[in-house]
Amino acid sequence: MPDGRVSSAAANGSSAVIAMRAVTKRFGDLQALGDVDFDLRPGEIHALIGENGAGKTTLMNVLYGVVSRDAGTIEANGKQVDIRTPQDAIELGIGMVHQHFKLVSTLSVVENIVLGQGGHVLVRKRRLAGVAERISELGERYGLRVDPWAKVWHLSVGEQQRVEILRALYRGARVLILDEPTANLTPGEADGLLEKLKAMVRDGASIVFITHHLEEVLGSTDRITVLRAGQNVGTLVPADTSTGELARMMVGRAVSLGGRSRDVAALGVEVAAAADRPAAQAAPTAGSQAVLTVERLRVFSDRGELALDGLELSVAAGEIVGVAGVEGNGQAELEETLFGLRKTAGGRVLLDGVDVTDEAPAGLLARGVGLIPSDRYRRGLVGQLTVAENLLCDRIDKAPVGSRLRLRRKAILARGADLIERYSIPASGPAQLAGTLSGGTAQRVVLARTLSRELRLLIAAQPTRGLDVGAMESVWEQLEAARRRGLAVLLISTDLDEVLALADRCLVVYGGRVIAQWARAQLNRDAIGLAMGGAQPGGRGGDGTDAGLEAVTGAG
Amino acid sequence: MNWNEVIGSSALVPLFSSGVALAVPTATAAVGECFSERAGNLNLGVEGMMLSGAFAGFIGTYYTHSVAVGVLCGIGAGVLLGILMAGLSVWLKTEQVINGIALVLFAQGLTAFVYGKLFSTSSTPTISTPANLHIPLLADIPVIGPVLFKQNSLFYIAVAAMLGVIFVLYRTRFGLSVRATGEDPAAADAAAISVDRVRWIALLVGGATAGLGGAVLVVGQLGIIQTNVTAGAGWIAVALVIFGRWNPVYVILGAFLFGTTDALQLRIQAASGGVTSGFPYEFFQALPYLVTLAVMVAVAIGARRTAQPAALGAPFRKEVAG
Amino acid sequence: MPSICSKCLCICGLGLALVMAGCGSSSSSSSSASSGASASSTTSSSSGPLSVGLVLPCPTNDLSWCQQGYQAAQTLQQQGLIKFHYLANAPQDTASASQIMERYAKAGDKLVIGHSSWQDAAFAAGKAIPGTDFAYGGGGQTATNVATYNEPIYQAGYLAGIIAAGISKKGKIGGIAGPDVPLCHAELAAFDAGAKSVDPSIQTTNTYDGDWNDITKGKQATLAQASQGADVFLACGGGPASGMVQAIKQENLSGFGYVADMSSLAPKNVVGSIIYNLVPYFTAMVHDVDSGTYRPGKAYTFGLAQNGVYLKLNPSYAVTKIPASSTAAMEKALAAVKAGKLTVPNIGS
Amino acid sequence: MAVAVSEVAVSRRPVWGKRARATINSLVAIILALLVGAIFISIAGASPLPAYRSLVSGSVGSEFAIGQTLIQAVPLLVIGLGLALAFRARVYNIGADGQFYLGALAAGAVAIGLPGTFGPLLIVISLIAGALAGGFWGWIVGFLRARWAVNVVISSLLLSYIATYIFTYVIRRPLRDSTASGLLGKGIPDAAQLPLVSGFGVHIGLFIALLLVPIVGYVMTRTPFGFRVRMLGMNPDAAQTTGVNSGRLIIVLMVISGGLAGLAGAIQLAGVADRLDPTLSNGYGFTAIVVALLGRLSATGVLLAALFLGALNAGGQAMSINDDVPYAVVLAIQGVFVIFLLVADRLARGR
Repeated sequence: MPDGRVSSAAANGSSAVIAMRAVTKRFGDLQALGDVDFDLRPGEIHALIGENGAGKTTLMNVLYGVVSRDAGTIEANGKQVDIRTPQDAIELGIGMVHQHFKLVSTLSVVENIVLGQGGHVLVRKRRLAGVAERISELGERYGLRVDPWAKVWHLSVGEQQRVEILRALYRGARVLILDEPTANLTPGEADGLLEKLKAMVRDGASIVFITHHLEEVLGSTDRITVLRAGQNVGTLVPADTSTGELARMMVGRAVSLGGRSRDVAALGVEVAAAADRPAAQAAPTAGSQAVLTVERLRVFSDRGELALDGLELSVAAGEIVGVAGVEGNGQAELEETLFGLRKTAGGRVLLDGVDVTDEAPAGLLARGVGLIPSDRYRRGLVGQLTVAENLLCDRIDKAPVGSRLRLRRKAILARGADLIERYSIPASGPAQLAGTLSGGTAQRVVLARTLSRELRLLIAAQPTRGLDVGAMESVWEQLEAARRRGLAVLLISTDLDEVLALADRCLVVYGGRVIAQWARAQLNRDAIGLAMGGAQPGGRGGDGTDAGLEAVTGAG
Repeated sequence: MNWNEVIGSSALVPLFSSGVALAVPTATAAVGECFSERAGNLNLGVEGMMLSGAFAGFIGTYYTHSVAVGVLCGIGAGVLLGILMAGLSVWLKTEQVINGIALVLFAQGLTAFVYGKLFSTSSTPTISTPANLHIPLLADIPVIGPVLFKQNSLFYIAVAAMLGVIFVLYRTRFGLSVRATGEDPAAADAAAISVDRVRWIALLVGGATAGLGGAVLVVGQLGIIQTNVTAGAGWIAVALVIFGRWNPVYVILGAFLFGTTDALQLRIQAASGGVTSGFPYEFFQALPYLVTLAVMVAVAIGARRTAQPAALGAPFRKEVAG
Repeated sequence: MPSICSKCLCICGLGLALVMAGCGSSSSSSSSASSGASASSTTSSSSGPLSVGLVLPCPTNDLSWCQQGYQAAQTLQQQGLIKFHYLANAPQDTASASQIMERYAKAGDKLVIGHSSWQDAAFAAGKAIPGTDFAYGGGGQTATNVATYNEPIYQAGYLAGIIAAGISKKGKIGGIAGPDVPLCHAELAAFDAGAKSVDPSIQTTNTYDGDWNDITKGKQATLAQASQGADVFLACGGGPASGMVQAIKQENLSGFGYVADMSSLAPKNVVGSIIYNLVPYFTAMVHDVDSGTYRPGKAYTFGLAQNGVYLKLNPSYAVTKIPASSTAAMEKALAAVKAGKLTVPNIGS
Repeated sequence: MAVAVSEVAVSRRPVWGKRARATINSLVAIILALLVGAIFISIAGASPLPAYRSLVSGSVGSEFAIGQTLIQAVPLLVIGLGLALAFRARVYNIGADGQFYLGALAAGAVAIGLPGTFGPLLIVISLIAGALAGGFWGWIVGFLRARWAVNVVISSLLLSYIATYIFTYVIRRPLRDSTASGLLGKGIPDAAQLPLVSGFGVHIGLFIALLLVPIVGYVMTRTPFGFRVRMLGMNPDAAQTTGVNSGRLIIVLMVISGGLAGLAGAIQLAGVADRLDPTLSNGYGFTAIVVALLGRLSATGVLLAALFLGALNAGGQAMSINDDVPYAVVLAIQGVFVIFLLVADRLARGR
């Protein structure tokens, strides 16, 4: 009988709710997990941290029955259990919120919640209404308000996350696994979420919290387990550790990446200090000619709603303009529109003063516009093609790799190898299939392809999403190098730390408009965080968490 | 020409009855195809399934003199081919487009063979089509009454089947799973739905309705059989699913539009003096296709986002990497 | 879709070839080694019954075109005139049709009849195998070893028209045909002329549904005309005819069967059928081949006079009483035609 | 099937190479195909072995047989190549039959309309006309797709029907053969007919078709164009982002596949039918889809698949004529073979 309020009976005694012993998993010749032990105590928030590829998600997927383990045992409430499918896990009261939500976008919230559940063969309106009521109740209890009847594709990312959590609770989860839950939230929202989790824990739930943001880990969890390269390198209590130590455990080496504060920022440390870093001298002299100018841009989203509503910005040569904001405030549409992948409904886009509104990508590429797409697998790479082909596909008909009527296969391999060399891409070789690359390597390929062109303007959208520290490091360096080369760089990122670390100017988009901007000198994390929630400086307020999202879905 | 003969008040009832008659077999198959496509199966074998259903239905009725048995045979034949299709598309995951076309080849040959084998030249087989039932009261509604409520039992069976499929698709858990599976198999899988199982069943449903459609045509309307008796209705059914943007209700409307245009062109032609009018009758014959295409384009111009199930035609494989 | 890899396909293709070659190796040539009717036919000589190959575009039991051809051939076989074998449901395209006719010739048939308007196929086969005589239906050009046979079915249509005029209550009759080809055009025109010959006020409407085989369209076309007042019908083409008969059965109207006797389909409603009788055609051809007078190929045409076509009334017809006057008029016209006093107008288009 | 599967199990032993396993699975599937076919033949009252013997000897057993196979294969090959190219970009043109007929119509109209003085040039002109007509019909589909995202499958199918009606109208009215009583169009002048290759009795259209194989193969695998086509099929978003104009590419692909279908129609007209014949196509447009996909969308694959299906047609006739296997059964067996070949191919690559 699904019940959101978690009966504390489950959490009696100090024995672990979940005890994973010597769990091992291999994918091909890659050891994803090696003899990993993991305990989850009743009523605790347990952070699971590590670099990308450290095995955090895999470990939890094993627990949730998505991935089968090669060896090891799992105990739930002291009893040996065999979890083969998510259904098994659900029946044991385990719920998981994946980083990439598993919601069917064309169905409504309630439909998604009853999807795949047992019960009456008919889906009666009355019954759905009951479910909806239950959802609203749970929503109220934990401050996860969402319209149960809305179609999922109408919801913002934040709302979809709530649906996922509510679904788990609705199915009676006593153990809740959250994979990178704060990745796409404003700092305010993130704090809000943590509060909500605490409320659930008070009701007796136990929560696993996967993240790589150390700040929130220290702030609000009971225990921390660090994974590195598929090994458990230790479980600690926040009180007796520090971001520095955790970072070291994660990365496996002292985190002294050139001693520049932004590297620590990557690991979630307060970055206000970054404001006074000596990057300012690279900033453009005032009034320098704008390379990109966007005027009153209006664009519709796939849902037919106004995603960009009179957005204005400009980027000058040799500066990085950061566009911060919560996912779903028009960043995706901005990225696509600026690169000719989406038609405008109004406004103009000027490149060096030339009107390039609605020009096709081919034309923009020729004009020296480069894009590092936010979805590197969907837009950036063709998995079934080789690394070399991916590196050269935008110039495949030009010498030396080809002519209009001919591909020079040897030349492609040679040139590909050359680029791999030059951009130090850790691929096995030019003939490796792009589909087999890790996230970081894939992004390096995209960067190499883009930056090896003659560029005027570089649009980088979420360039480090899901990358580990090492990869993040090299991406950032390349962006700064681009700036030094005098390129105009537009950085669209939902990762505030990234914007803070790189941007000469920072804009905040909200509801398809730029609602605030700061020069580097005035950068202030809290102010930006508020603005991301929709609170204009001195303008209309918002409680930072919800007002924003409602406003977004209200847009257009 | 005398338009009154074509769309005059007195001509409307026969016109629409004719339109409905032409539409029902196709619509039945199309609704089933819509169902299986919503689950992510692209089944181009509908023509073959209808043809087999038509033959099985006829044979069943011919030897047992029971329409009911005939209909069951028709459905059964469709289901058998559905199993074959599912075996290829879902289990072996072979290219769905080619599965369908191979299935049509196979069914055409098989039915032609059976026809030649079973019926000697001495006696040409015919079956008597069931008489029209007049639904009291409803049948007396002007125009609609005679068109919809003075049809024979198979018409009502077909309608019931269509409504049933629509009901299952939108009002049952399984229907929910079907819609989820066609749209986002990974999410469905995560929700503990067996994607392949759903697709299997959906293909069987599609086969059953296609078979029923064939049976309705031959047992309910013609009472006589012939090689390739469906004459391409199955292909139209596939087209109608896309035309109806995967919404079974629109699919049915599309079928009716197509059928009525066809009925209309036959009348215009006769009323306009046929070939003696010098106007190429091929134009009239092409009319249903032209109209369908025109409406399609119009809809496409209006539409912002595609209605096609995202995973249509793509076999589902559980991804190994966590 | 994975790109360039067809090894597996090669393997399959070759594998198949090999396996079958395995079976093949046991015999040197296939056309000589064969079973069933063809075996005897291949060994037959001009002395015994003539060995004939018959290619049919439709099933032998379509109650129409192909059934008539098949049954005529059987009649001749029973008479001991020929030994024949056939291929039904043959593909219609010239390439395949000519190949099939050629293969029959190679298999030893002296006369190969392509029972469809396969002029080019017959010519191609005739060119390839000059030793064999070929024939095709529908009329057209002929060559040294290629003849054609053309049925003046319109003549029977004229007689049907006379009856139709007598039994039509609404004074409106209809023609349902597939494509508008001379064969059908002439038939429906004669139907109209025959009716007008006894009742000039008769109206005729024609529908060409464009498809030889689509029963559904034939039926709907008939219902359409019925709703527009026509009550006696004549069809041209197997599909249209079957559909028309089903329609008149449903609406209890009258109509004439086409090519074959269709009264069994609707005993009460079929007035009669305009029969296309191939026996005289095949007999004549066989005789010419045997007596060596086949060449140069002729265009065989046998009308009412030679019983190549005729109108067969259906005794159990019961929609209405056929007026004696109509029957008389029909008999009179028939006699006139046979005596050569009357020529039925042949309006091909 | 069961057998095939157990085969998989057996061949899981490490000693077996992937190749070996593949071969075994394929062979098993093919043997099954032959068995099922044999069952059909027996039901039809004929004996399988001689029937299969005829199937082989009737398709590859003699010069004549090979010629017949090739004649059947030519249109499938020409259409199949175009479809393979389009399918690579997931542009599913299933209206090739209509494009085929329009191609034949245009070629015929030109051949009949132009004065014979053109001589052999007439052949070239009419073939080009055919390709253009088919290409235009394909262009409509591509344009609707590129401009308003109208589904290619349905629009190509509907337009295919419309094309055949246009064809029938023209051969019934302006270009009908007044001597024939059936529905036949005018014949084309001898000057416009493709000369025959001595011996096999195959028209030189065969060489046009064979010439297309390396060309299309080269275009698909060795040119930037082919590369972009592949990209579009594999990942349309990435293709667009790296500068591929998908709309234009789709139109081009529809023009090419339509054009080749039209060319096939022109070749069939000038090489085999010699007149505008309503039964010009033996469902080639649809069978060619099978050819393209069986051929795994590679030029050589399409060649093999076309020959295979051509052989099935030619051999099937022999089987029917020499062994009294009803032609309907031959058709059914062809379906069975195609299905099992699919299975074999799939098993060869591992499920």
